[in-house]
Amino acid sequence: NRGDESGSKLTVGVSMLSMQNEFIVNVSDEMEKKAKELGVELVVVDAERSALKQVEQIESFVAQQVDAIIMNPCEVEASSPAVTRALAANIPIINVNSETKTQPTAFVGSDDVESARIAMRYIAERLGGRGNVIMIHGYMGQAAQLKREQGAREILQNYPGLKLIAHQSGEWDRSKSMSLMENWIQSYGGQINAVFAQNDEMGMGAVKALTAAGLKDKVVVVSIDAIPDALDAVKKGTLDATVFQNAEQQGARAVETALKAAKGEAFDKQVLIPFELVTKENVAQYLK
Amino acid sequence: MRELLQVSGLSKSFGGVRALDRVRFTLRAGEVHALMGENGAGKSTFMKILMGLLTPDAGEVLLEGQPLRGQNVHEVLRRGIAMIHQEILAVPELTVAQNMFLGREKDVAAGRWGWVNDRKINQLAAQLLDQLGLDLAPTTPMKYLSVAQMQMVEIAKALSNHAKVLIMDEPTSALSDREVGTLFRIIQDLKRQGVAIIYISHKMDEIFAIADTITVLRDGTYIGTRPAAELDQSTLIAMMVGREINDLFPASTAHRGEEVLAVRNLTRAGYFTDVSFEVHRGEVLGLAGLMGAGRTELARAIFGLDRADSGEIYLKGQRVLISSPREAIRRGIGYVSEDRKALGFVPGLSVQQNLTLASLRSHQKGGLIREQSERTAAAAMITNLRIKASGPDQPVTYLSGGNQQKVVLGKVLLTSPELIMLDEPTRGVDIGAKFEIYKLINQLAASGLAVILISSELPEILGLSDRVLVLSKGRPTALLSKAEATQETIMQYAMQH
Amino acid sequence: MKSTLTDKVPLRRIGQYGIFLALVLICLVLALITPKFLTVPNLTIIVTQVSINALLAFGVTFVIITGGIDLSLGSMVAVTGVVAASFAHPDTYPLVVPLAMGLLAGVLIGAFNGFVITKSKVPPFIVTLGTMTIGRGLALILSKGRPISNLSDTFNFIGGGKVLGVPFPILVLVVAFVSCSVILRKTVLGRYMYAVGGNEQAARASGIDVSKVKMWVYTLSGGLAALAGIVLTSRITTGQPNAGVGFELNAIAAAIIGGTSTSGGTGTMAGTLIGALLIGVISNGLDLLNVTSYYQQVAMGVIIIGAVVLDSFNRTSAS
Amino acid sequence: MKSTLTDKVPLRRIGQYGIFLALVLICLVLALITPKFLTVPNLTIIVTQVSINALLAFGVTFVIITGGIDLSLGSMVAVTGVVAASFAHPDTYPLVVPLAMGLLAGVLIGAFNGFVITKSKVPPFIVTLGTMTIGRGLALILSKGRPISNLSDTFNFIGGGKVLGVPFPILVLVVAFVSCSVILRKTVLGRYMYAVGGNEQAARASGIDVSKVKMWVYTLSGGLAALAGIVLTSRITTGQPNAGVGFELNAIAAAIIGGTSTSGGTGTMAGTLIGALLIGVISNGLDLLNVTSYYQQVAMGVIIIGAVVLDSFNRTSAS
Ligand SMILES: Nc1ncnc2c1ncn2[C@@H]1O[C@H](COP(=O)(O)OP(=O)(O)OP(=O)(O)O)[C@@H](O)[C@H]1O
Ligand SMILES: Nc1ncnc2c1ncn2[C@@H]1O[C@H](COP(=O)(O)OP(=O)(O)OP(=O)(O)O)[C@@H](O)[C@H]1O
Ligand SMILES: [Mg+2]
Ligand SMILES: [Mg+2]
Repeated sequence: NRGDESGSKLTVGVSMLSMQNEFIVNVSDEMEKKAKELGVELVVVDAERSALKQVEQIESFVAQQVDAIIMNPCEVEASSPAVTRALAANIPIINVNSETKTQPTAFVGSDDVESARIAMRYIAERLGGRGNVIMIHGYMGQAAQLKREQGAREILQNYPGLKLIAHQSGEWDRSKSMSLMENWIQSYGGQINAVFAQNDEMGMGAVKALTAAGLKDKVVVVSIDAIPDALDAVKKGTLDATVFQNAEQQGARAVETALKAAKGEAFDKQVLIPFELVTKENVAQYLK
Repeated sequence: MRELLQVSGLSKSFGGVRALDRVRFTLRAGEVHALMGENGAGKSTFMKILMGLLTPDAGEVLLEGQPLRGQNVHEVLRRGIAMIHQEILAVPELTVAQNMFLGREKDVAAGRWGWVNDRKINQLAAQLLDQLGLDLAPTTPMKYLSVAQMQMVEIAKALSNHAKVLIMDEPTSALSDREVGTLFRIIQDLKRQGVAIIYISHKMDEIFAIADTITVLRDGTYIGTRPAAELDQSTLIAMMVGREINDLFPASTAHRGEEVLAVRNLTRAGYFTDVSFEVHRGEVLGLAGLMGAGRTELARAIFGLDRADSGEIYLKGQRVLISSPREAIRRGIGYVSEDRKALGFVPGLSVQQNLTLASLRSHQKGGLIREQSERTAAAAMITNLRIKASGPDQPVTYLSGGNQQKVVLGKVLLTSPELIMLDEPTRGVDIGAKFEIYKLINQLAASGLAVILISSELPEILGLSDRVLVLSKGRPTALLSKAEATQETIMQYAMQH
Repeated sequence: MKSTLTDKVPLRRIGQYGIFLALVLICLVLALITPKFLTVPNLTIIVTQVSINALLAFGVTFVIITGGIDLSLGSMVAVTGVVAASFAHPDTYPLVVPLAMGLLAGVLIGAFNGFVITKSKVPPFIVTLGTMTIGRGLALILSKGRPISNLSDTFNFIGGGKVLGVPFPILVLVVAFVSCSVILRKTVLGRYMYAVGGNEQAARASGIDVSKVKMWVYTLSGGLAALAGIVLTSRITTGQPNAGVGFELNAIAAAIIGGTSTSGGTGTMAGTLIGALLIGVISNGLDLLNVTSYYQQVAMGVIIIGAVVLDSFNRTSAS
Repeated sequence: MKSTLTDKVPLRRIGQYGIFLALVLICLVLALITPKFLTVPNLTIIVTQVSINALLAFGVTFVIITGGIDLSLGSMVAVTGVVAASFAHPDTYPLVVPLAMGLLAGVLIGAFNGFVITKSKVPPFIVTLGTMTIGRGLALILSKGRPISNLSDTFNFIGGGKVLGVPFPILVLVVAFVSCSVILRKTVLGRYMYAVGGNEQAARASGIDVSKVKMWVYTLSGGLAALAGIVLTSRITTGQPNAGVGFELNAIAAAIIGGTSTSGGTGTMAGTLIGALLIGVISNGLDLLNVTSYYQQVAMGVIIIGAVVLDSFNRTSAS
């Protein structure tokens, strides 16, 4: 409302989970695009996966009296104080992509738990409900890792025939997960029927290791994010499936919502953008 | 006299090295007991065991009848034994006063709430420094002191302990005669108070000046104990070395040739001023002066380690600007530092690698070291200088002081210098090795090198130099010919303002 | 000749605070470029944000002065945070329990570091790198890999509350700074730290129990890391098992920027505080100027190197 | 007395390889527990996985021998990987171009490190910590924060191909090991590295151009980091701007475990290789045994500390 009265550009502070993550960078780019279109000034900062840093960044935004804040939370609990601080200063704060425990002004995104459910359900179907599954975690203890694990385990529980024979952290990293998979191939070899990697980077690493060992044909690999590399792999058939999150929608809707909130206009308190399973059949529509 | 300390059957090995083998020793109150032996005889090891710094393999140590074994340094200090260590053990970042009372703050200067009372420490330090005639602020950081000043502080530190037994392991190695005089006066005082002193030195004249009793070690074994009055220099040397050394300063056969180095009005503010001299082939130029006279700084400036503020340096008539040791070496200047630990050798490298370090470029092809060539050069130097080492691959750290000194000298000689500057070349070196280094200096001069000899031991200067340049507080006060140079004249000019 | 020695001391003092001048310079530049910088709320935020890194940096300053290093700081932050959080749920224990347990955890890990380092000859780098990994594992085990939330308001006051308008973390910082300075400059222990780092042999020959001093510094480092862990946990109102990753490097950087030498024997708490503030101010300034994330990293590195280069030239010319 | 000194050298040698015994011991235990460990494919995989860390560790061994440190390794891996990947798309440039450009990037960053360290008095820790941040920023800027994929098959052969059944990274490792050993043990430069690290002042007084030696080691470290970056990029067939985070600590750990002292002047390439293998074997073994993630970290830390403690006691008793 302040910005509107003075006639100058509105400023929106944005704190992103990690600008080293391709999907997050995409969301951020879409936000910039939308902001330009709407004539809003964005101040984008990178929390580098640290909730503390994120809280501090929001504190700085509050001190600078921005008109609205968009936060892509690092953690459910630990990023909550940021929401509290913003609300206490009467600055609207919009969570994008994932949630915090404290209710923000509005939420734009999708439920990470759901993405893992989609992925694991696909595995269950491919294996006909029977087989040995391996899970590669993200960085242990982070919100995305916890939620994706939760979703995967929910589905596993519904399929008693699916056995989780091993799971380790690949730290969201392609080379780590590749080494991990190489070692697992040594210990489990032909027993592995499917791999669920909590993001595409790690999924690609697993695919590399399996291909090198000549096992890719026998193992189903599914991951999440639908980064271009993964889409390519799905097209080629090396990666069996990935789960698409709509970066464009998330980014654009977040900026729109922030703007409306700042101007005091009506807005949706919750904008849910669904995940979509990407397989060889429908990959063409996601490839740009 | 009362027996303070009784030692029997003391043995200590380092890995395979038997540093001490069933050594016995008795110390009486009020005596100065000299402990003599060649480099590596085991003297320092013995003393470190007394202090609780090393654990012996076997043997018994009684202090006033009570066993001393298995105690830590702190306890030993409390029971009244203090030591001036051979290598200077200073904490560079702490002040003089803080160094002097290190480890005893609670005893001498407990402040409120267990804090250290630095004002008290500074007062106490100032008193002691004054007593030693040392013109030093107690608050000066130790790192700004010269080696000599540090050694005096170490002495003050040991004295401040008010110990019953005072161990002095080569306390005068970095001191010039004036400080040595002060130290000797203090030793006499302590004797009168009944303090027993164990005195280790390689300087014969000191031993005969102050020692009451002399014990000799050789290769870690006990050779004998005699009253000093019953011994003369050659008997003592024979006990130590196992052979006789007669004429310590062999006659020189060198001829003075063309001029190699000329220095004109060289000045480095605060260190030396307006120094001019020249050195010729085949000549040994002695540089004499008191501690802090600026001799080391002068040599460092010539060698390119420090920069002079003004003045000129000529090499064989040509004006040169030397900005780094690299350049100095290329131009045929060699420098053997007084501080062999800091500037002389690289402890981790072997004897051979240290020897060839400065001349390695002449043993390489395309960057690869020609091992045969390197080995030959090193072997020749080991033979020529009679370096006592188990082999060229022995780490230089395990060598005795004298042999380390020879390695540093060998390193410089392998760069084929035309001028060599030797700064305190016999510091901490035993009598046998000293003799060999003296012979070597003469040989170097005879082979046509120009030699600058910096030494705080006047006999050395007098015995080896063809001419003597005397510095006082950084200013040249006299250039004496061999005939003019006597102990008295040199001292007179050295103290002149 | 002696007079030149005494003259040198004040010059040295200025040299020592060259990094302070660098800090002032950077602040001036920022104040000129952006009006948002030199405001009370912004400065308050900077100091609050700096507090955690400063607490860690104080601890590691002790360690580095003795010639050691502590890479386990970040993991200790996580472990102690998780431990404290486990006891900090509302209506369970009084506030003192989570605090005591968190501190205990830090002190124990620190003491373990000290114990291994003094009893074996293993370099501190390896020991604390090991504890870094172990600590991270412990934090995850204790929390079962999940953030521990729902903490009491009294506990959350530590990180989020204010006393007379001053954020509580700043008060913690001030108290810690004063205490650490006193330990270092006024006590026998502090003196011994310099001695051990400056010349370990000399310290031993002076009858100093070198192992005891080392035990102390690693334990102190653990205790301060626990304090940092508690402040952090309270600030984000969650015990986060993956908190503090990489904190050790920032803390060590603050100490070294502030003039503590990795070879031991030198360093002051004031210097370390300035080092931590420098990092905090640069980071805040780059955010205020809206420098893009990637370029921020480049700028951060360049400015830090630049500041220390400035300091080092200052020092060289002063001595 | 002299003869006994010669006796000591072989003893010292064994002491030096105490860590080798630790490695053998761990391998034996693993072979006994799980039959999957001692198989040709598994051992091949271990060595392949170790190659990247070993390349970095070789470089940092040079640096540490001269008494320095290099924290920018991980970031250099990222930058060089991104640079190489940018030139490695199919049907664009011949293979030599991405390789040359990657190496050039590493060498330039390394030389920058060396330049700042020798020209100013800034501690290597700060300079390379700065370059670590700068490098990460550069990698993100160059790649716009996105992985660079679609690389040519010839390029991907480096990380994924085999020659006579031997994975190519192992060949790179062997060549690098031999070259680095030769540099360290057979060349004038190698000798000078030991001299500079062992006693910098003495090195200078011996006419060694200390700055030049330091320039060399940081540049070598950059070059080897580039090699590691290229192998990694090719192995995962993508230039990742966020690759290599934390790699520097593992590389430094390998060097120190292998007997390189952080105070400079000692170290061998064989020791470093053993150190890297030790870390690799433990990590592989824990995966094979399917130790739960959290406990893996604890076990990793404990075993590494344990191995080095064993080694240090071995050394002490030998000397
Ligand atoms: N820490 C050590 N490790 C291995 N050998 C040692 C150690 N300390 C001393 N030695 C060896 O023990 C022997 C005795 O050494 P010590 O220092 O006691 O001799 P010293 O009589 O004091 O000689 P100097 O007159 O040169 O000071 C020497 O051979 C020396 O190399
Ligand atoms: N780093 C330094 N900082 C301040 N003063 C110094 C420093 N190094 C040396 N000095 C002082 O410079 C003066 C000259 O020292 P120098 O070592 O050249 O004397 P010297 O004649 O060689 O005496 P010595 O016999 O002690 O070697 C001394 O007073 C010394 O205290
Ligand atoms: Mg001795
Ligand atoms: Mg001198």
